[in-house]
Amino acid sequence: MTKIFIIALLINNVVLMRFLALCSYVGMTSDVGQSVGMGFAVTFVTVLATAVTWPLQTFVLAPLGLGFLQILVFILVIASLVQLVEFYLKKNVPGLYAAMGIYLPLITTNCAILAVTFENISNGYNFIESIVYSVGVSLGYLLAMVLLAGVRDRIKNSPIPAFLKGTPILFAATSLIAIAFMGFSGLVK
Amino acid sequence: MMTILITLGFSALLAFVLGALLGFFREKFKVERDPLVDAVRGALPGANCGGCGYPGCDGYAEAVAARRAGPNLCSAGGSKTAEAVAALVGVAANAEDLVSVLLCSGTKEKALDKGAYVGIPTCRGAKLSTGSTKACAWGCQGFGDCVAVCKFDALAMGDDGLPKVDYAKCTGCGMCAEECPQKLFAIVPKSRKGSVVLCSNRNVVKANVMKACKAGCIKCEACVKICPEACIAMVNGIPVTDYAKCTSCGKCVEKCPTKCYALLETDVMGKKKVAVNA
Amino acid sequence: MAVKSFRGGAHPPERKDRTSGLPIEYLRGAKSVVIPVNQHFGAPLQPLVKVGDQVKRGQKIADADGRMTVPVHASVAGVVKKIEPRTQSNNVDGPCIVVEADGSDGVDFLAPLDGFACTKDEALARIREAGIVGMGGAGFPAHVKLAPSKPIALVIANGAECEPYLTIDERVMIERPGDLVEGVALTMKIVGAPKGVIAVEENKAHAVAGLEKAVAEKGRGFDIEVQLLKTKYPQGGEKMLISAVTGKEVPSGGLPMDVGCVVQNIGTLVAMVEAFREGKPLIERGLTISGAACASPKNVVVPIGTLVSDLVAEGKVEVTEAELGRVIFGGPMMGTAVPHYAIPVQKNTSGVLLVSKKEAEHYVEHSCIRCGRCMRACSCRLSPALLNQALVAGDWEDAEKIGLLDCVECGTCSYVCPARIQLVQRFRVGKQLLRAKKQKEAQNACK
Amino acid sequence: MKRLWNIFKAGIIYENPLLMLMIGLCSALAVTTNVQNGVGMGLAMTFVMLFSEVIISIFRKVIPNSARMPIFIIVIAAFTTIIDLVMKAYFPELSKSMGVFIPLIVVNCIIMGRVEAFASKEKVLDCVADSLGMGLGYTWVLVGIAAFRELLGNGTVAGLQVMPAGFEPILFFILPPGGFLVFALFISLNIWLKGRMQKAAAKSAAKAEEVAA
Amino acid sequence: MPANNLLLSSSPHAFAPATTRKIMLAVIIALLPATGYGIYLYGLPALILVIATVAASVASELLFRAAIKAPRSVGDLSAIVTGLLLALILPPSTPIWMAVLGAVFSIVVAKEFFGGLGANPFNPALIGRAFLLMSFPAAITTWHKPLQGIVDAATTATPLNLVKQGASLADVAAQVGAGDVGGLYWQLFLGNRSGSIGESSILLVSIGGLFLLGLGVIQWIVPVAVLGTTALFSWALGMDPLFSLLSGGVVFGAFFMATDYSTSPLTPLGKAIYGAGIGLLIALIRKLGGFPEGVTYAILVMNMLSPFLDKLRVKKYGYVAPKKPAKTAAPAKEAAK
Amino acid sequence: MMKDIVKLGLILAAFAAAACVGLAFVNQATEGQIAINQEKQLNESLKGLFPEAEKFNDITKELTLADPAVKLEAAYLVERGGAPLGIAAKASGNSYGGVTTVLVGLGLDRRIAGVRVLDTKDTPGLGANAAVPTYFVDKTSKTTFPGQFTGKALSDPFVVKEDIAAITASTITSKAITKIIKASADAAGARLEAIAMAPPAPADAAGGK
Repeated sequence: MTKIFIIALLINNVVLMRFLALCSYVGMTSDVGQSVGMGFAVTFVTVLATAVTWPLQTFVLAPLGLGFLQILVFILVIASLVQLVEFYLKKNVPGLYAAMGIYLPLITTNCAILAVTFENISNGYNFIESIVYSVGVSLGYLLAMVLLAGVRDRIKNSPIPAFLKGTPILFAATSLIAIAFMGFSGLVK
Repeated sequence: MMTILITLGFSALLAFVLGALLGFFREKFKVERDPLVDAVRGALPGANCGGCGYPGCDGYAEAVAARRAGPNLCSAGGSKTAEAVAALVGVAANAEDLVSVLLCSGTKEKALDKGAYVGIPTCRGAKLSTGSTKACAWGCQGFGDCVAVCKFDALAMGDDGLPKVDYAKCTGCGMCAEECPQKLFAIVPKSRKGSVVLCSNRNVVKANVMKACKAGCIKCEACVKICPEACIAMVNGIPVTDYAKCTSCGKCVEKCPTKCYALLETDVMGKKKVAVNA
Repeated sequence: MAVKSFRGGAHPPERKDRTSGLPIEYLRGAKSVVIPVNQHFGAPLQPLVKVGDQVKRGQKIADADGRMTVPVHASVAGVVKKIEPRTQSNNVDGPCIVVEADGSDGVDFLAPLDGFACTKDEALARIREAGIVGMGGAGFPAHVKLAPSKPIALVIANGAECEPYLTIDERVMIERPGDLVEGVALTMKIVGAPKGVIAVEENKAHAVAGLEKAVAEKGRGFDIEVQLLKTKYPQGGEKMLISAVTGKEVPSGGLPMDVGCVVQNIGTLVAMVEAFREGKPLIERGLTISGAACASPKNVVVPIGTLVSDLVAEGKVEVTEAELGRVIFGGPMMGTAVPHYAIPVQKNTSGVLLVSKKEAEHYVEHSCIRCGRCMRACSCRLSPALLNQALVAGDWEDAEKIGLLDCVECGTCSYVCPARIQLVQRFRVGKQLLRAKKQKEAQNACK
Repeated sequence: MKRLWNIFKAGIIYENPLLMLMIGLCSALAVTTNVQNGVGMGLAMTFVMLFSEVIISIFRKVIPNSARMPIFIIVIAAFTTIIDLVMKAYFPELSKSMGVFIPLIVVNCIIMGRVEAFASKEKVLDCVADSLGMGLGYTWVLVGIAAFRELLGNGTVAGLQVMPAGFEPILFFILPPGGFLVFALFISLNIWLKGRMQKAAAKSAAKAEEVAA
Repeated sequence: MPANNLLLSSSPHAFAPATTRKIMLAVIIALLPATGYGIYLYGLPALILVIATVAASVASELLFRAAIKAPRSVGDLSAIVTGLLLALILPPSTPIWMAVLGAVFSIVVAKEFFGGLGANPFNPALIGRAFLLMSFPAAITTWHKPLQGIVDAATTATPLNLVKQGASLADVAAQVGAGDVGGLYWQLFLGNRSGSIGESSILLVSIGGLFLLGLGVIQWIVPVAVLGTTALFSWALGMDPLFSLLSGGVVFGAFFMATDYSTSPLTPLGKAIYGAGIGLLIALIRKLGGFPEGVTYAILVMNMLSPFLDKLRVKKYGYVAPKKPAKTAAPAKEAAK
Repeated sequence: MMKDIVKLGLILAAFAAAACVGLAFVNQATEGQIAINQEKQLNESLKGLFPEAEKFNDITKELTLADPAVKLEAAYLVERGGAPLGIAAKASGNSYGGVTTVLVGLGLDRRIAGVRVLDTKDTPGLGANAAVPTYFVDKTSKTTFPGQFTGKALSDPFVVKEDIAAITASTITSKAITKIIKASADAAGARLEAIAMAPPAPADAAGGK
């Protein structure tokens, strides 16, 4: 269990090693607070999505032989889930909504979440393992977001060469963060 | 065949649930908000990719409607979306177009430096630690704080050490006027005609002005005397034109011994290209 | 005696040896003076004389109503020749009254007053009428400082004189310890402080014996102590001095009185004593004239408004013109570089440095290498490197959080910076802009 | 015809989804360790985009505004599933090496963006041009990045040995950090080119103005 | 009489003698003993490697800055420092072209891309080494016995490699011909062992480090924190703490890499946490990770955290805890009235 | 209001139903091919181990692995003409960069008939060389890393850097894969024991080579 978690969090980091969720990674890291909010929102929805999609696959789609509807059903479920959560938070937990809810619309198209729900199935994880995996992946996402936000904060006034300003330097920075993350490889055997 | 039947049943169920949810949401989501937000939101692709730096299309639409964000940040939608959004939020045209005019002619050659300034290359920094890097305490410092603050790319430092206004781009927003530590910019209607003195030196001692700058107003009041309409008066040591009376005859411009007089419509706004290259 | 100090700071080369042994020269024979109308921190004054008027030495020539104003007096007897804008030692052109000495010897001092016998209000009124301001730097009206709204436990005489080159305070401590001690006692009397401290940096330890003797002889029984401090810049900063002497820190945005202290400059104390004893307004002051381009460095007392260029023309100060690279009014760490030396000595001019081209060497700003020297040296324990970064980025919120408004502009960070970044200048601009911004916001909030 | 050509061209260069719009990045980096994957991914994307746009465009008048998002998702998901199944059936190797990234086409911002911004408003033929342009624009960048990474990281292009035998592959380039860096360089190259083009345009415009004056 | 040739500057008008260039020069001097010893151990190939790496660093900085039309900056000597550091943490047998490639990567990607000296968020030399390790894993993990020349016959494993493969300290001692474990410690301290060019002599590296400490170029917090926590966590994870310090590049990293101005936190508390994090990661990677040595990655990982550690600022002079909103709200209301 | 919701629901339902049914058809069309692919893939790799095999019986449930760190994916009893040839086991375990899957064949002689590294997430150029057919641990005999196991007896020590040559600079990968091979071969051996199949005459033993 710890292994699944550490591998998902550090060794096979969803952003840095697996290139998932890059859109929001670039878009939402201009500020550390923002990246933390986004990260926790993703964590929340990923776990929720896993908790819904895993039983759906195991108890509905697979027995009915509807495995081919996986993509369609999962994306619809996640999209509806996000809407539902957004609505619920807005109405009942306005404090949390203010902190997290504004990031929810972005999450529908966050490929990390969809990828996690697919991988839970294809890796053959049981329910608990799936939850652990989804927490690991999404905290890995949060970690990568926060680290890039830190680097961005650090370089925001640097005399970066004109041709690298903007997105290129973010990816160059990500490259170096990924190099540092290579150090975690093999940490869990 | 069985699979297809199951599929049909399943999809019908799915669609029903979705439809119900959707209707439910629509009903519950009736939150009062700026119709402009909805309009902008409608023009956006709805990909919710976050590429704009705002949390989702809704967040961006709100920012645009509140004028906190420009219309061109949606990368998913591309130029078409940008145009549509820009059209929606298009800032209402000013009743009168304004432009910014620099009231200083103290070019590098004409205005003497007071000393060799070393320090941060901004007008404000220079003024704070030296009073003025120029011998003239009112003159343009020439570090281009105004250029840096202009959002419309309408200002550029000329080779002569003075900023040049591109009147095709200037919107008269007044940012430069606010930023300039010497308060050298006047915001005037673009349609204004008449004479203006391109100097802000208020030193009453003629000799001091002459020592400091060859293009300074030396308070000779020749303009006041020559004006056939009697529309020029000295205010706080600087001649001021009454545009209600000024006929733009140009006599004051001709008479001015230090050539710091100019006509707004020709000398200032009319020669933008020449000025930049000069 | 325990040697005290504050946290942070730096040790710029002192260069005091050129003048520290030279007695004060009294150069009172100015032929003409240019007296700036506004020499204090506060509301502007109106001239009380007009061109052509005859004035006496000590005659009030400019004043205004209002708490934060201090009158200005003629420092020579003669005729008002001009009232016009002239460059002042802060590099700004301001109205100045030019008085030409006519050889007459008219004196118009106030009546002597016993500061220890009169009421507090009388004393404060006298201090204001005598035109006394803080003579160390900003020129803060002394009568305002001596009327604090909080109880004062300690009066500190600022004998740190931490700026390189300057030795005038040291000379005053050696030559006039009695007047100085009397000034401390007088201040204690006015603010009702039970204790006084004369704080002296170690490099002036030779003045201590004289001071202690004076305390015994002229202290009138007041509890006055002489305290040695480690030689370190900016020990003479009010806040640093308080924390060095008392260990307490002036709260952010607060004043010395918030920790029960009043800090007075040596020159101010002596001027106060003269204002009571002789009724003599603040019409002359002591200063150090030094720098490598000055062939005759000296400690002098001159009438306020004396042009340094006049001193040079009269041969009282020798300048090696070919060598001259920079003229500084004040010390090298916090003074102002001026474009020439035809500038009058003001109430707050503690020195004029005629710096040689070699000393005036300046450097190009390089990029920050994040060595952290500025943070270790900062006397306010701010993070100049991060503050600079925030200012360059225009991140006002962060700048305020780091403590932009707490910066005392002592210049230590710029001094130690190996990349020669103009930290202090940027902070000065930043403070100005941030204050303006806050004012604007406050206005908007009121609306 | 010219109009269609312009729409097509826009996607390839001026509004290239990866380089200019910088969306749909995830798959672009993940699958570009070799050229085959790049081609496969690019074509799969083009397929899904083409059919989704066409279908949406056909039905654009009957899709109610408030239900458009779920419908778009359904359509895109359907075509993604189709390409996923087809690839599993006929290109098992390719399908395996791209793994989860084929199903993830469904959340690719490019498709969603184009469907919403273009297909829901424009005619079918325009949509064909647009989707092909966007798809090819996506594909060529993918192949370009893949070729670069494969060449330096493995010494081959599309599986063929290109570098001399003595060449020691620089593994960095096929590892994740290399992917990020190569992509950064591609975007910067593009920004640089764009800057130069703008400068040239401005210069010629200025010249024209001068002549006119 | 305005003479307009005088300098008008903002105060202060004086500067301390230390300049960027002098600081970099001090680092170079501090590295010389270790460099010299490395060349003594591995001969001409090591010398050539050092020269090639330094030359490549300087040349790439010059060329890159010329290409982007930025002001020239090699005068600050920082490129030499980067090149030298990179050479010293590479195995002596590294092919020259690889080392040059690594140097170019260090300078161009890790440093100049981010705006040059002081702006780089990651230690350039370490990025260069990680890049090479990643790209050419076999070449960068081939070690040679000291004093036997760079020949195939002299390849060996470093003491850390041996331990990672399960050898006991006594085995290692036998392998390097040090007799007992005590002899091993002494031999490691003096530096007669296989490893990167500049890291092996703890004695000479420490002399360099103490030289920098004495000059005030570096502060003691980071080296002490790194060395202390490495020993502590090594011990906690069941490794020999003294051996952990003496083997590999811990001391070199603690003095020369972890103290890099640009990539380490500025504040004392930040520095302490940063150093402790490095020590913890070194021990973890050595014990559990995929590499026998973890200094490079430990420092790189902590580099990422230094923007956050910078927030742990010292309380400023006269700091007053922010007042509660209720208190400030009341006067505001009064003012509004 | 209600009517609106119903209308929306109907349109959605129409799209969903159309899409799903369409998918069902595509699925039916491809299902067979995908199954064939998977079987073909398995057959190919199994045949690589046992070239003369004709039939593979799934006996996954009958094998138990002693090492909990290694997970058995599948196991087959390989037969030819009704007579068993050996057992093929597909097992996975953690390696350097993640899960590595290996297919191991064990002949009746209790010797390894062959090894295939099916999937690895280890570092390309290093650990991943285990699955590269052109990477040789012994360059002279052109033996690949999995190739060197062929012919090894169960009784051999299976210790990396002793009787097993490691992949350069990838000792961890080498050890991890060796562990998976050893564990699955042991389980297969035990199963052969259990179904009481005596090793045939030594003359046939070379068949796996």
